[in-house]
Amino acid sequence: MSPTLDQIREHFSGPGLALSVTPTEHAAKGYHLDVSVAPAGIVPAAQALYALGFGLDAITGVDWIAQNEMEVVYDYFHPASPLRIVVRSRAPRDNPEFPTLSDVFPGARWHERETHDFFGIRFAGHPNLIPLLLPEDADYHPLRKEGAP
Amino acid sequence: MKTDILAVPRGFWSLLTGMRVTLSQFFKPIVTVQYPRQTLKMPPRYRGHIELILDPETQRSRCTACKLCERACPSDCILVEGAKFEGEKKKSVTQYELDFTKCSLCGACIEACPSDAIKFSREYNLASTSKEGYHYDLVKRLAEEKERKSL
Amino acid sequence: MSAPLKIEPATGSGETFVLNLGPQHPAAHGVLRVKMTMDGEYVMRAEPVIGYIHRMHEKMGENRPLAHFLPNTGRVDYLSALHYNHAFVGAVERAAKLEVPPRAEFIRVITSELNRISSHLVWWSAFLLDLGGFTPLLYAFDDREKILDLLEGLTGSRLTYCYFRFGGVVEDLDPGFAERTRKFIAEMRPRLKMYRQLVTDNIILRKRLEHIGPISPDLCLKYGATGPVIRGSGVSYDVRRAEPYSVYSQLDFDVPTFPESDSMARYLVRMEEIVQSLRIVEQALDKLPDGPVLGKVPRVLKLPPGDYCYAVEAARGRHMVRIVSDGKEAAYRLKLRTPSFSNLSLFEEASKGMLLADALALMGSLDLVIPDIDR
Amino acid sequence: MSLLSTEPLRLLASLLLIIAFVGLNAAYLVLAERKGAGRFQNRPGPNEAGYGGWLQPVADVLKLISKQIMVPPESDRLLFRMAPLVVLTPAMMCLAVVPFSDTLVARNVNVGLLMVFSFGSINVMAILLSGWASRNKYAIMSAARVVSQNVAYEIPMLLVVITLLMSTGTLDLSEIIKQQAGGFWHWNFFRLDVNPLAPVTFVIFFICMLAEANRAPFDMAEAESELVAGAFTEYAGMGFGVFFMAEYANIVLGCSLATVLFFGGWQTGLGALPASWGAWKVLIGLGFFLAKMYALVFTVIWVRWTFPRTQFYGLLNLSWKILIPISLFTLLLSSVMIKLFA
Repeated sequence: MSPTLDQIREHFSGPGLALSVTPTEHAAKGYHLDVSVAPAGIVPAAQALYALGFGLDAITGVDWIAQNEMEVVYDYFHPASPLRIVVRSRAPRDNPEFPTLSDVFPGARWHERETHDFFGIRFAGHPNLIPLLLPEDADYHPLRKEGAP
Repeated sequence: MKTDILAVPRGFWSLLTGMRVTLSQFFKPIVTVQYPRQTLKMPPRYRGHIELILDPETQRSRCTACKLCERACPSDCILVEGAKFEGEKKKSVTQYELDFTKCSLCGACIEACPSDAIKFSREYNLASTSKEGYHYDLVKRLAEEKERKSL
Repeated sequence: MSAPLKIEPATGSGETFVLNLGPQHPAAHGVLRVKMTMDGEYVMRAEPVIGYIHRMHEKMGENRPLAHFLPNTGRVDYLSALHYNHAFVGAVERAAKLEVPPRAEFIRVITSELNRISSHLVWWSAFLLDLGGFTPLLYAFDDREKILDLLEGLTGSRLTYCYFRFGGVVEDLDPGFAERTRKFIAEMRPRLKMYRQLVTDNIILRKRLEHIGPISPDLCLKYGATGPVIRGSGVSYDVRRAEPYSVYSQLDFDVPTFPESDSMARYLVRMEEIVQSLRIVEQALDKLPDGPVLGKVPRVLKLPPGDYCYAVEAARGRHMVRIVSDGKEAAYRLKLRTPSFSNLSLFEEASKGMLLADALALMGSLDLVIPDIDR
Repeated sequence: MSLLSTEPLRLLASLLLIIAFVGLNAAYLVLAERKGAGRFQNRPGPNEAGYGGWLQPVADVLKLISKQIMVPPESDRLLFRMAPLVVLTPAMMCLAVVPFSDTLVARNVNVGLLMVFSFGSINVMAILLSGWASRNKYAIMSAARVVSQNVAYEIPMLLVVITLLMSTGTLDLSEIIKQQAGGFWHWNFFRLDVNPLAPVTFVIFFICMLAEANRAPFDMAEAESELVAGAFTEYAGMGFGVFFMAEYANIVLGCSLATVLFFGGWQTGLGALPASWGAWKVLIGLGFFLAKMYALVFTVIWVRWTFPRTQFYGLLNLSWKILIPISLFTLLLSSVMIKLFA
């Protein structure tokens, strides 16, 4: 019942789903498949993976100030198979906007609030996007690269 | 229904075994140490704050003030100053300040020291009423240690 | 609070009142605040408010060279510090492709498993303290003291260890460590039998925990709960088996799972894990090869650009360190995926409509360490 | 004349003795509990104040007295101050009826047992009072719990006592003890001819006594992990001290009642003592009574340091679904046995 790597690969190699699908060596990178999708493709990817039995592990924000882009990396794990899937997506740095996953994975609410705290990335449709770890009235985003204190 | 009836005696029996266990502990010896009156010996690798080693032959510290430990410290707690006295090849340490309030006892300084001049001390009751009480001057402590040894 | 908080209308009948559990409260282990909207004794909505001990470890990882972040790893989850050392060190070794001598790997497994046992003992005593039993705490800390003495003799510290280095460990085993550890294992097994008689089989505890706080496997997937929480729901997901790291593939131990998915199942999983960890330490001591304990490491460590992850099975669940490197000396981005964060995130949904005492039993069974949540 | 000259003085002296007994007991039972808890947990318990810690109660009392009693602002002042008194007085008055020895009883009322139970139920009102008066969410929740808990455990206790009364036939405590004279097999605990389940009735009585005093597995009122300090959260200093004294007075009362009803009060259980000893008999009786009582108090401490707290519903289920049916059954069984054989 646990899905196989190529089953996921040919799912993502469908038309218009993913920008690039690169299988990686777990011993070298720590995950088996690295899929990068457009911001719009995040929710369908999550729904597909959830249907296959994957769980959301973590959401990581990365601030690529050189390329003037904000990146968000979604980690998925599967309870029955050792597969680790990484779905990443980029958005322009001055208006970082990603759709929220909280309808598919309620656990994403906290991860997204935290990424919003640290990077200022807005997640459209998030029910309660207020600071999670920073004080309630925090308007600074510590992990942005432009020399935030 | 039958399991409910049996559950009561079995449950009561589990209570009794629990009480038997605590009663058996009641007569066991005390395992705690009356701290201020009795103290425990720290193992050799115990990590107290760092201190300079007194080199037995030269009766001086082996530190050559190369500041490698200062650079290796993640929380910049070490301040080293040295001076080159004439008649000697290498510099010797004149001031060695350790700010123990920020030290996280990771041992990076000891590993970085080329002439292994510092080691962890085995002191643990370091009470003080002010933050300055935790700024240790290791050169002065070394001098005191030398006096104590010479007595 | 300036920001308007959206509280859904209470589903209960009568009017509700908001009860603040924490941040200074005997049941919240550490500075965790839970805003409970209560209807009498029933919890309508328990919203954890976190961030009271947030130290921004991830920013510290970015503005200092890699080696300087090592002491931080022990402070993220101080109860399983060695697991967190292992994750960070493993991520750097995986990125820089450093060679770790086999003896060092075995020492890492031995010390990590001892750390897991000491963490489970702290969980067990704090959990029973929550349920009103005071004595088990003293017995558990008596046993834990033996582990701390073992690790103090070896590493020099008792709680926040900084013993692992890139490419191995700081120092080899101190003389007599193996014998003392075997003696400890021999003494621990009868103590575990005593714990079972005193607490596990106790009818009062059974009534307190059985059918309380059910967490379905699907809920675990939705919230990313791992470790004893997901294994208590019948899913045998253990990072040591799913993504074998270090030398766990050479050791045989089984992953305890209990399908009942209630607080009692999570309790039994952790008690069984102590037994398994004892087995692992015993095998690792038998198979301990000779040789160096620290591999060759370049003086200035620069990681090739890229995104590297390394996951370990910490005491509370899956801990992953992600290092995104751009080739410079410091990590460009350091992500710490901590298990308690996800385990707590399901508390709001899992505790709806429960009694206050049961909601606390559920929170105790999640085994939370607050700095692990806030980072 | 005799009523005027000796009786009031004697009554006053015995009441003072009882108050001293309760006060001293409360102080030194706290020490015994902490020492006992220590020994159960392989640690010494308080041993700094005085040799072996015997001055610890003095230190505790001095600390409690020196603390300022704060009355929370919007609380009900009168009720807040009255609650500690209301909780202590019933315990003391009940002890007035308990016969410590052959002649050592403050006022031997011939409906002693009835008086004990009627005063016993005031204890619940006091905790409800303190919970309500301190206007604190935790306190109100704990007060609500205490009321339902005490109601749930009053019934099995009374049923068990009724079973006992059928065989003793009198409410007078001294009379009950006199019936249990002779060898220890005459004690009601061993009187299987009248009530074959006598040990079971004792266990039920003991459990209900624990629940009445809010002790050990049933300490719902002061469930630290949930309700901080329950109904006494807002009390500081001597206010809290009095609640503490009341708790231990209730334990002493419960244990002495259990000794009187089940273990023959001041009877020595070794047959009648020779008359020649005279005054010594009173002291020996007192010694035996205290020994039995403190054995039961030790069990109360032992139970507290062994078990976790029951869940509130578990507590009520235990009473309504298990204790009451069993006590009803023993009542029936005992009445049948008395009808047929006695």
